Amino acid sequence: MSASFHRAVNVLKKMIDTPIASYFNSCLHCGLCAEACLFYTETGDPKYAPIYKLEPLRRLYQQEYTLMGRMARLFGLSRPVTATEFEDWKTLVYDSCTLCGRCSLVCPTGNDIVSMVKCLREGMAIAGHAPQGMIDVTKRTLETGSPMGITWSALQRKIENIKTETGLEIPLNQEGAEYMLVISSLEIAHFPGFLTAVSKIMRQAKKTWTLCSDAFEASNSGVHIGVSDIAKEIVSRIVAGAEKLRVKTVISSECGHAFTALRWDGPNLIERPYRFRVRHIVEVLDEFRKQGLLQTIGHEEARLTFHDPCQLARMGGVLEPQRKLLKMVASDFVEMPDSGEYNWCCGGGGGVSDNEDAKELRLVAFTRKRAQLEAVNARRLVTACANCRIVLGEGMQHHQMNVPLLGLTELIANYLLETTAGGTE
Amino acid sequence: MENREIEPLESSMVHGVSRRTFLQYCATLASLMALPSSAGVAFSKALSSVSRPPVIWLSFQDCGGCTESLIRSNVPTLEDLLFNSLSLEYHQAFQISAGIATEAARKDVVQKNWGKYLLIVDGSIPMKEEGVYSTTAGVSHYDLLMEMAKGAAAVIAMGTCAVSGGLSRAYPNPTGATAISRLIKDKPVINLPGCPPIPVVMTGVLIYYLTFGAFPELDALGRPKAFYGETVHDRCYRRPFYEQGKFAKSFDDEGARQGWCLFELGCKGHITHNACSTKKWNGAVSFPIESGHGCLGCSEPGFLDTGSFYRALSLPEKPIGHAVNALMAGAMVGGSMFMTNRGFKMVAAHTHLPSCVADLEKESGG
Amino acid sequence: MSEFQWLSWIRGVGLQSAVAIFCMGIVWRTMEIYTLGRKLDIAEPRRISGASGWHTIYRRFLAPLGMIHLDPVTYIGGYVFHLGLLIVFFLSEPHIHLIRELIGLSWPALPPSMIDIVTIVTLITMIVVLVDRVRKPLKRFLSGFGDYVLWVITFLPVLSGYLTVHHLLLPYTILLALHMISVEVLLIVFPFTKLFHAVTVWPSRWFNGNTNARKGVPV
Amino acid sequence: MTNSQRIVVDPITRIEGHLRIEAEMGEAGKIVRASAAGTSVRGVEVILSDRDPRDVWVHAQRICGGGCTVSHAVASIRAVEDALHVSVPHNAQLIRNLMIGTQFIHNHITHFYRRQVLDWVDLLSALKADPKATAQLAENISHWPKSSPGYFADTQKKIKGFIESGQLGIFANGFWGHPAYQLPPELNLLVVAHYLEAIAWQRDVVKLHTIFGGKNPHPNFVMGGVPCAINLSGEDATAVNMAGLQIVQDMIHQMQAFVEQVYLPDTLAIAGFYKDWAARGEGIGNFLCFGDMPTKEAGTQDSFFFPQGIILNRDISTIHPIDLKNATEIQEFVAHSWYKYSVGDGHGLHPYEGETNLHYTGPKPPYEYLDVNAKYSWIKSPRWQGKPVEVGPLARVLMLYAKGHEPTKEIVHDTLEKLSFGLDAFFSTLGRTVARALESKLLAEEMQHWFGALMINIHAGNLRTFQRDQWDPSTWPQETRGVGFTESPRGALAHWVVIQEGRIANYQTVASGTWNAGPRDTTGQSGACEAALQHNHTVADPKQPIEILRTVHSFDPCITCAAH
Repeated sequence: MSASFHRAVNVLKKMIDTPIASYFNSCLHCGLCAEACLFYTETGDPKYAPIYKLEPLRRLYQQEYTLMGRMARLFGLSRPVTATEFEDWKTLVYDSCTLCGRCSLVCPTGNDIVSMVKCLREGMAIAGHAPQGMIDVTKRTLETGSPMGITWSALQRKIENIKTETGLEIPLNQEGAEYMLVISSLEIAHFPGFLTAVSKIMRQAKKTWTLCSDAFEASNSGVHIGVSDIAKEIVSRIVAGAEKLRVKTVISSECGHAFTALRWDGPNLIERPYRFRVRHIVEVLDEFRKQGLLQTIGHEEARLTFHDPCQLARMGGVLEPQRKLLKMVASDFVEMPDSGEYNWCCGGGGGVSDNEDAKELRLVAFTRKRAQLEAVNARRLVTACANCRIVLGEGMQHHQMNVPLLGLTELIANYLLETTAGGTE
Repeated sequence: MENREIEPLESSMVHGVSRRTFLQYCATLASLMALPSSAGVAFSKALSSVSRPPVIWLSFQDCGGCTESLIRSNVPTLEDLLFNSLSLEYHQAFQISAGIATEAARKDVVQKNWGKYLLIVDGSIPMKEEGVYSTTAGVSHYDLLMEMAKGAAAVIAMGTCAVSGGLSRAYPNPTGATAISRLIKDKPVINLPGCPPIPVVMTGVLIYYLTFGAFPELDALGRPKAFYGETVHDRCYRRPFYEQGKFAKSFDDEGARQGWCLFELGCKGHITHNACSTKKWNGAVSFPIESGHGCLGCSEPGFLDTGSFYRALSLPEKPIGHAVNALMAGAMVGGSMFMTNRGFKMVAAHTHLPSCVADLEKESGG
Repeated sequence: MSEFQWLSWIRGVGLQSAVAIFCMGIVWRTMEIYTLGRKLDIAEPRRISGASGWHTIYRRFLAPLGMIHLDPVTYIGGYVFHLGLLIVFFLSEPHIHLIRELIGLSWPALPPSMIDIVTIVTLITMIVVLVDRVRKPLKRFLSGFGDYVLWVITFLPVLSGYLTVHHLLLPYTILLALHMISVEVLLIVFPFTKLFHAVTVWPSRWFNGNTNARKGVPV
Repeated sequence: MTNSQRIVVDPITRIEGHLRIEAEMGEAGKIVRASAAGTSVRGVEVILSDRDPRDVWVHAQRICGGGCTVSHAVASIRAVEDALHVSVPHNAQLIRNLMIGTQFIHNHITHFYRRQVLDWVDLLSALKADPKATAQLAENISHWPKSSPGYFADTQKKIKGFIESGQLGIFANGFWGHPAYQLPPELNLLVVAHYLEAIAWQRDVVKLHTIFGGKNPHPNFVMGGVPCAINLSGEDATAVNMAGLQIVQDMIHQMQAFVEQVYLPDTLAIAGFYKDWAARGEGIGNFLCFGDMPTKEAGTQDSFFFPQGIILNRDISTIHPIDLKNATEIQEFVAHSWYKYSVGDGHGLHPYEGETNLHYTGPKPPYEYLDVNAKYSWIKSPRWQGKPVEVGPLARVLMLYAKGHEPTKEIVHDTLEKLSFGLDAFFSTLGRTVARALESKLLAEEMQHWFGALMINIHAGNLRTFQRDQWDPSTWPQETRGVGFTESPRGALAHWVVIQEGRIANYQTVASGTWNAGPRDTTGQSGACEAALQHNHTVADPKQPIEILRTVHSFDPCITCAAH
């Protein structure tokens, strides 16, 4: 047994807990989790059944933490879990799982499968079976501060551009600001309009806000790849930044996983509560809306639908705000079938979009999204996650669909009362 | 054994039974045992022979009930058997002499009839402590049985005690009481269980043996199929009530008075192989179920150790015991799993080295 | 061993042992599972009404939106046979009689004809569920030897119970013995197989529901 | 004393169970010390432990399947009923009485003819009898219809044929021609004929047990009453219907007829020729009855047919009361019995605290003699206030007589007059035998009354035969104890039970045989049977100890009961 495999088993042993034990003992092999998983529904391949992805973990649990399992192993009645098995499971645990959590929602015995996949990834990664793309992303995050290698100075240049283009001031390292925004480098690279939109909205809402040079990146590939130690290191930067600037609220940008990592995983990773709140930008917008700080004018006339990012909605509990916000600015908002907490994943969450090996499968899985979109025949597709946006774009391109994609924040910003003169985009 | 035949009429007149009645009796016996009518003729010839085949009856750890049951026989009567059909050469409960004279008579009979006599045994044999728990004339009953079995042509284990140990063998079997068939292996042994056996079963088998020199067809437990082939329930006159789900719930409720099925009062008729419901008892006047008490299962091995006589067969033999102990044992196992699992987890936590990005690219090997 | 002794063993030592193993197993397995410990979530919870572990325990009885169409056999079959097992076990006269003997509690029974119908429906449903498991590649893939064995172990008590009540095929006592032994086998394997889900399903749902409820997701 | 002066009679035949007598002989063939040893044991009291109290009557009943098959079941059930305070319905009391009564008469007649009479009657002498004279004799002593010369000639012919066949079987080595046989050939023939008739008679009268209990031997009982439901209208629903009750009535008549016209006349006729046995075989002189046959629902002693009490030293003017639950009254000793007491073998234990630890210390079989100075029997030695007592028909008749029971007084005086004896003659082997016949007659008459009372109840619509109130163990106290007593044909019988948490915690039986055939106790006092043998017995021929048999059989000892 190699040191890394040994360490992997060790970490899994550390992590296996009562809920996991309870879940494994509840499983009936009914296959309903598969019916909820787009990798199974779109391929029909039973190996993509979510619970099957956990086989190594289940066996490890049985062999380590049940008397029957220990005895079986003692008498040679069960094979120990091996490194080869981890290797074999790599495609199941990383390529065909977006941590979307839909399986956890439908399991009739209540098994939280996605939590177990996250657990298993912990071991797989340490054993050296994480996909190279995700390793690279993680490495870049640790080395440069951002998964895409975008440095603070690169961001500063973007900010300069925005200032030049729109005249909007983006505060940097403002101690005592009410809000601190962390953004996904995807947005910096692909959707700079997001930052502009936030600036406009903040201006209209008259809120103090800031970016932090030490902690501008929202996404946390440590959570994706499944290494808590790394995830902790990444989240700690934001915590340090926010606490240094003494902000009240950290706004997670339109990136679902980043929100999950910061909002739900972060305190558990650093093992203490934050001294600030964490809110997704959509939540913040909704708070502004409720306080009447969000004045819009006009409506998007084209039929418009919303893709609920898994981590925002199902895994994040943000279900209503986006709808209320949309209704402010869209006259023909339609819900896709299976919307809200039952929405289907774009197919690229959980680091899958970083994983080149998974691309083909991801595009197959997109069939599900296409069907959803076609069902409502929407002319616009809005979402609130940069990663979803990119994956959806890729998918639509691959599937030769032509539905314009928009971020929710940008859509709102487009209809802000004071920005009408400024034109759209 | 060679029987000198005489005219049946003459013989039957001796004991005051008409020839017609006598032949009718033989035919009835044949039909009782589900034998062809030719067997009835064979019976009548054998029963009329002048030389009566020798039978020796030994009682060990018994209660006397089997002997009493034999005495209750109506067809044939004990008098008929003794005077006309067989020669009861030895039976302590009848023997006129006592002591030395009896012992001498026993030895004499064995010697005279070596290899020919039929040995009937009632009661079990205590095997603990070299058999000190049961002796006659200073001889342990085990030794006595083996001595007497040596010269026997065949052995009948009479009654549940001899067949399977009966009362003496009931838990905890203080004397090591043992069934006859476990001790005698080199002779044909037929088992006639029942506490006591039905008289006609005793006499029927006796007469069959005396006529044909062999035992009738036996089941896996060495019991004649003719009498033990069906369960008491199979032919019970109350069975229709069972089928209708009409059960007496108490011994003198309306159901009991209407003769409803006694299943819920613990009747063991379903699993008891015996002829009570067809042959009935004491001149076919009644049988236990007809008189309101469930079948005790007295012809089945271990019937005294099978839980309550009043608990329906579909219920557990007795209330669940040991549940608390089992829960405690489970708690102990669970507790030790808790300790070891916690230990493993703590070791895993303590030996965990923080992972860094360099760890991710390590190739795992074999 | 005679039929009498066989049945006696089954109603006596066999049953006592099976119940003992069952009791021991339940405690042992429950402790084994629920003493592993879990980390408490320290992220600031989002509290919304209608979301909690308890809600989830209840809510998972219902098929989620759209799912029932994807796998009607599992859902409807599951409902029917679970309900059937419960009705047959708890509402048939012989079982109530048994329970009264054991713990002194009793309640009214359903008429035998109703129990018969439920039993037959249960049996048919279980067969349908089995056929589905064998025919559907997904389920076949997920099923191990144990799944089929456990199907048999669950099916036999119902079947033998029905045959026993109606005196079909075999002598009553053999059927009674088979019925009891099938229940004993069920009791013995119960704590050590997926049948244990009858215990773990409640905490599992609670954990899942609690995790989601903290995030404000009513699942 | 050397062993050559010791007569060993083993087996004692024509009894239930395995009894051995070792008689140490003095001058002129006189028995100076007799030791009675039960040589077979099953450990029933151990077996009965830790069982359901409602079940144990089944096990207890199987202590004896001979003349006590009803008695142990009844004692066991009454013990449990006493412990659980169950009150038995009147009908059940009456049915039990009828069954007990039948058991008495059945046993007494079976005992007399099958087990006892050939000690007094010489089979070979019967061949010399003149059938006509026999018929004459028969008509002189009774109205029994079977008394024609032809009948006796047939019987004689049958016996003759049997003896001439050379296959004597159970009659082989009988002590025929022994000088102790003193009856004229005609009386011998008469009794032999009745010997055969008794076999046929007994097989019929047990039908009473079959109607109520389903079978005999070992009819069924139930705690709280009797299991037989009564239904006069429902044809064949249950055995206790019109037809069944008619059979019961017939059986009572048959019993009365046989007792009055055969058994009692035969007994008295025989007794007339053996008057010397009225001065031999006197027992201890202490007579104990537990009493039985409650005729009221409550089952209290005042309604007993057989009274309870104890007579000491043949003083029938005083009946001492008995308390079966008093720890100092009835105790069992094991000084000469193969048991071990945790408190030491010298002590006596009241049955509630009784112990049954089998502990054999005798010689290793095969053996010739027992060491009668050490332990020598599987029977314990029960004592009342340290005194040995005799139980059985004689004790009961004396008790009835002492209580002034009119019919008893009448029949006793009649008998004494006929035999020209004084009351003292009862304290003997002969007295014991005659008392048995007298008791049968008294009981046969009484049974008609019980049956009448039962029929009155039934016709009044009272069909209650069972009482379920204490059936459920959850109604029982944590710990309770009780004693159930009955009079068995062979004498007083009681079972003591201790019930803890619904199971039998201790079970002790003191049977009639235990009182009568038990060994000596700690202080060397003999049991009744031993004492009787030590009284005025000479054995003419050590190889044919017919004298010993006469006295032993006069007790009708039941050793399966005694040693259990």
